[in-house]
Amino acid sequence: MNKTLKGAALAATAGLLLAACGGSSGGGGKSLTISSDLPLQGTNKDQNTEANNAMQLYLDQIGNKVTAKDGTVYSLNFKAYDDSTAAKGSWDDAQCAKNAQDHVANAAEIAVMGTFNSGCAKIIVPILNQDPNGPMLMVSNANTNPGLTKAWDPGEPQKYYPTGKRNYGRVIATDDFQGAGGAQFAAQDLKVKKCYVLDDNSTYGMGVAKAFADAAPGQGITVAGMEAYDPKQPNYSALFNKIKGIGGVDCIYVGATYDMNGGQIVKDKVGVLGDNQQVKLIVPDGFVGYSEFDNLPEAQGAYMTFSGLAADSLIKRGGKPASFNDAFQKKYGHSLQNSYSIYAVAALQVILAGIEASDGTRAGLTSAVLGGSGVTVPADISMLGKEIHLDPATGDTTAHDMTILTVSNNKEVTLKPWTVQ
Amino acid sequence: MANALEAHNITVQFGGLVAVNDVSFDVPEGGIVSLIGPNGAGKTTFFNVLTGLYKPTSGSVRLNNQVITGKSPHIIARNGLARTFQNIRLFGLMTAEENVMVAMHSHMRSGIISTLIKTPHQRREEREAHERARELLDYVGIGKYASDYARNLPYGDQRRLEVARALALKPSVLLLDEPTAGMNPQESARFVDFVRKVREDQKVSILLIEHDMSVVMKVSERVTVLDQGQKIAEGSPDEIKTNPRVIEAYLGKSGVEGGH
Amino acid sequence: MPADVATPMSTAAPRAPRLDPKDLTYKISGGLILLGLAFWLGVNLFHDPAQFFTVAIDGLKNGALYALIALGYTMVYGIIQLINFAHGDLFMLGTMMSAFIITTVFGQKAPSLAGYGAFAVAMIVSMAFCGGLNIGIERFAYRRLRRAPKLAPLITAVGVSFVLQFVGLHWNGSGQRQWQTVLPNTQFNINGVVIDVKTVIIFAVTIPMLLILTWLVTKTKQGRAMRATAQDQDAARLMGINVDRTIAFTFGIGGALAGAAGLMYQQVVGSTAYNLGYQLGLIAFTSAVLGGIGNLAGAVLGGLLIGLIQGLNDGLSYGLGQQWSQSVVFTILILLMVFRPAGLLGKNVTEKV
Amino acid sequence: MTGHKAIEDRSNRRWAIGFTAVAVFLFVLYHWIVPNGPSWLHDFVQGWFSNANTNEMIVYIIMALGLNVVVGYAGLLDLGFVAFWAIGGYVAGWLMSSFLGNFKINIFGNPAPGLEMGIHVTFWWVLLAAGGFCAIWGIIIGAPTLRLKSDYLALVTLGFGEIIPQVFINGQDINGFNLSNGNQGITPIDPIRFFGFRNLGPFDLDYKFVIYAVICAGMVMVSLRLRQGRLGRAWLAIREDELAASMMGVPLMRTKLAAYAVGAFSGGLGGVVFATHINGIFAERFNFSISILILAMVVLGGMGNVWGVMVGAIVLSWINGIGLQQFGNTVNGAFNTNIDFPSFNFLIFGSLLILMMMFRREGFIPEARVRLVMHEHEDDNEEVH
Repeated sequence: MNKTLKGAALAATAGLLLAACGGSSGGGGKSLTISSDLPLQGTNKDQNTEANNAMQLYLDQIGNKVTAKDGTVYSLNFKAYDDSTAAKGSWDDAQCAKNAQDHVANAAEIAVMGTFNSGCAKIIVPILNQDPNGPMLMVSNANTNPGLTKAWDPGEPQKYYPTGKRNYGRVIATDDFQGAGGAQFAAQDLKVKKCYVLDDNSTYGMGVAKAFADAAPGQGITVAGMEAYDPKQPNYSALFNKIKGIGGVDCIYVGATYDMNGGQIVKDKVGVLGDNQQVKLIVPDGFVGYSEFDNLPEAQGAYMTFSGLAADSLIKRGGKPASFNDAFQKKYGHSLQNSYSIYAVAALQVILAGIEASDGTRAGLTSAVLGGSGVTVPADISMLGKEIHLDPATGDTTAHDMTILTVSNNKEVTLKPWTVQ
Repeated sequence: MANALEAHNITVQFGGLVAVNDVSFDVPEGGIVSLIGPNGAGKTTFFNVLTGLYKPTSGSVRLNNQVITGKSPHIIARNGLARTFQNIRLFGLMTAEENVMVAMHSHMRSGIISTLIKTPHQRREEREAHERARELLDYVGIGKYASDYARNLPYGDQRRLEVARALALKPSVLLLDEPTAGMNPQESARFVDFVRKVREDQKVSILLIEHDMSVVMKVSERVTVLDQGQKIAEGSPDEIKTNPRVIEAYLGKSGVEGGH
Repeated sequence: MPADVATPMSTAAPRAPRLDPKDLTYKISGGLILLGLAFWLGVNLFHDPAQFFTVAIDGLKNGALYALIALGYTMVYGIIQLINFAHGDLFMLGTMMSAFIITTVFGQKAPSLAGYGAFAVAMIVSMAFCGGLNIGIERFAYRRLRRAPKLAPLITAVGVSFVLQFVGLHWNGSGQRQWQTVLPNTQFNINGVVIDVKTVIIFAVTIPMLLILTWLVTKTKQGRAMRATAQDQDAARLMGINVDRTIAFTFGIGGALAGAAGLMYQQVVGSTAYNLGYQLGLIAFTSAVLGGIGNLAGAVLGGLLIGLIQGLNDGLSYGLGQQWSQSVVFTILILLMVFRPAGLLGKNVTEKV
Repeated sequence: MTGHKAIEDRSNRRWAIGFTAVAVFLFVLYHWIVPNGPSWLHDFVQGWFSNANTNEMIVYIIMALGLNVVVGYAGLLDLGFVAFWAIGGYVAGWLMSSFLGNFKINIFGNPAPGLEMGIHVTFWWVLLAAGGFCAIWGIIIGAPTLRLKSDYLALVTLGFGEIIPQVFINGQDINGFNLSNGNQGITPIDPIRFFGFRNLGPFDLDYKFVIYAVICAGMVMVSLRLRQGRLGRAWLAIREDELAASMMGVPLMRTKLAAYAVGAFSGGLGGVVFATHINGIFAERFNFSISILILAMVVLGGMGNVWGVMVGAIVLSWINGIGLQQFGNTVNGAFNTNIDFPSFNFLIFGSLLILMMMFRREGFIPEARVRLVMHEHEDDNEEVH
């Protein structure tokens, strides 16, 4: 739809009837809205704004329309929801509940890309699941908490799907794979014997850290200690001095996202325990894609696990990710910095593939993606450089392979692919 | 005559400073007694011991033959010792009526629950409190200000309101801390009559701290003089007037009376 | 129940000859808590003395940073009894200004002569920037509210804090940024006790600041004006003191301290984030209260203590662990408030009747 | 005398009628008019005054009314009110979900199929339990600290406001005991049974609204009645002059504790209501900025005035939750711009607080007496300049 026209039309209606416009105007066929649901204020503002921009750009590239298998042409709109508030500066549970209602109430909306935080997904998914016209599909680019899709805590995952039908998928692998993969790599390639496991006390961080600690003994690694750190504290040298006091610790695993004061953790780790040659540093994909991190002298030689492929390495491989990044750079003046942005587009691609295979209704879309044999995004257009397929039974991505990266010369270098046994 | 209030050998020390030294003192039932002394003599400190704000270093206070030393102010107040303040301390942003009703707190019984469901008892209690507050305001002569904020009352009437508030406690002893400070001679004279009237009507004993000698001499039945924390004299107004130690303590100070 | 007495006058009030049971319970429980603390420290000290002192000194490093921020807090509180929530955010802008000067303008990323030069320039710019900003904030936001009830300036301070965070968000971006320091990275090792040279530098900044401020407040004319204003603004005005200028001056000094603290934080810890001020402001305020609010030496003592407690809790083998540090700090604060409401160095005040 | 009482009673009756009218109107709007109305109305209401937002507002109103008892009535500054919200929320998490899986208790509870383990107690009882539990906590927190002067008290409450949420955040393994499921949160909360005939699912916001409005009306009643009674006068007296109040026979400690307990009680109610509103409880919500937000509602609305506080809660929660966002969307849509509005929210919110304090510091709807004190030195100030 012509943006100027849309703007003029809206100005004419005194700007109040904004949402009404989505469904009515537009060329031929039916108009569908795909939304995103991400925190756009506070700490994660920049990366999620980038994800929204990337999705909008991708939709622009495909002409804001998609042709279904039955020949119907759907014109597409994009709507970004914000699940954070000004006062809190991060995701807000009440905002999530409200957005869920809005997703369902907005008749033109067909599916949701999001959320960023697993906690928010736990609020939204059950509501979308009970949509009278649904269940309504949500595909996440960033939720790695296993309980959303598979048996984890008591009652999970059934409690998120009151109707018994699945309506949630994700293009990123869950924490348990990654933590276990990290432990295997540490034992087999790095030959470490004694690890201290830290986490940032978040759902994600604790999940990967616990998975690592659980898998480590089986690989012959002693877990010297496991502890959450408080991301609000200014520094951690005392903490690392304690680890130093234990003696013989030759590896530190930090289950965290870089945003959670991860830079400080890494700096203090090197400051107290020595560089990453002496005492290995292993981090999960919460650190991947932050050029801030890559540029830290203290980060050099750190090992990173990534369930999937990191932004830099994806772009370097050429093909779709590279050309998309070029277009992004042209429009926004900087290249994609965040892996989650690429995964947001990948999630969008899953939704689009679903629309192609469906009848254009919410229920139809959900059953196309999470029913039968599911949908596949072919490797040639995939933002991940390879085929994307969600297991229709769980909604998890079937790609369990992960990548081991290392930071070298201020760059994330792919060391080797790794398959979790 | 029995004593309404007895203070035995009260001593108060602040650090090394002795503010009140071994003072004993009685208020007879139904009497009007004054406590005088030059600035810094320890009068207000002594008052604060009586009302429970300070704990004495040694000594004891009895109110109606009950020991009240070291009890908290609200318990002492509940037991029948009410006071006014030298620098008026009304609840400025509450109405005159509310001010009086606050002082009835300890004589009322309704708690959170009965207030919420408005039990018949609570309603009756509230109604009676309202009525009694009006009566007291009328009694001290400021009934017309009942629904005005206390801070908006004229100065003299604020003093009267303080008395009404103190009377709402149904005290057996009323402590007046420099009640005529800031009043002109006519107002002071009227106040003397008022104090007498209160004593008669409300059946209270009155203890007065005062700077204004004319008021003291006119109203008191007995006068106690403090100087530098010590009791230096006690007796009828006439005796005090002629007591050489009192004259010595006050010598040259008569000019700055009430200069507080 | 003497506890009902409104004023905290445990020391001012004359002591009763016999201990009343409530007082006794207080004393005993206070003693038990101290005893437990001493036992915990002793066990850890015995377990590994080198580690004990290393983490203690690490903690003091943070503590000195808290102390610098707390100094500004306590000065402003001392003069107008305002809990200036925006102070932490001012400090946050100080970190950004320092990073901007040293790394962006001068391009210094490693210890060198040029680096030290940039450090000195940043010190001046950051202090002037934060000081000036604080004066401006006082002039436009707080001055009108000087006689309003306490809650009004408090809410204003929250508003100012939001506005400053907005500035920080746009200056720094939403995430945390890491910076290279121009301060040397060396460490001393004395009998196994590791001391970071940065710790020495922070103390070399904090202690002179405290001394200069103490001199300023106690010995100069301006300082006398400040103390007079803090006591009684109206009386000070009658004595010919320009109260507005004195308060503005205090805000300026407080802001400059925040600027200095910002520089030290940026160089020692090496990171900036828009929401940094919230956390550190909270801790700094706590430090100020711990030491006795309005008291300069108290603020430094409080900051050092909090840093020390955090360091010990984080770093000792028999500690609660890092995730509880915040709770430990606030628990100690609450205990202190219960047992010694005026703070460690503060004076108790009695209310006049 | 009796005239005074009569006026009071009449105004009480009037608010009850007004409140009911507004609530009924909103219910009718959400239940019949919007679903059956034209699509533009639907979109307009959904965008600017959605039912979910209204329900969240009620949570904030309940919280703000509770804090108003502490701050507005008794004059005690509390910077850690969010602690009671958290405790109330977790009581709902414990008693209305399958979280405490070792138990299998059902007291008129309403578990979703497949989630029968854990403790399931009916919503109304949980409300009372949470309110009572919070009131006890209010007393525990208050007892050792209420002797302190206002600023110190504020700091201690702030400390508790930091500690209690941290206990819940770290609470998934306290010596092996899972208290709170940490940052993972507790979901789902049992659906409310609507006066016995219907389980309220996620799209029954209109019925939930009715229940929440009833609870809110209860809190309004509590606020008004307590204010007019013996305890309310004692609170006001303490706010005015503690010392004089104690010498007039008001027991300071007990009266302040009562204010704390009542405030905490309503915090607990709000916590339960909120947990059922978002169908879960997440530790990340309970941070200092929420305490400040609620305090700002009380102050901006008009301390001590129940209606003012309600308006403050409505306005601020609307701005924070939906207003700023929708405003940004509208401007961007109308002028075809691409301004990143969320990033200006700090500025807008901060400026609002500053400007309000500068030009209308007594709040939107002040209590008459508060207006007096808020502006009393205005004239002195002018001559200072």
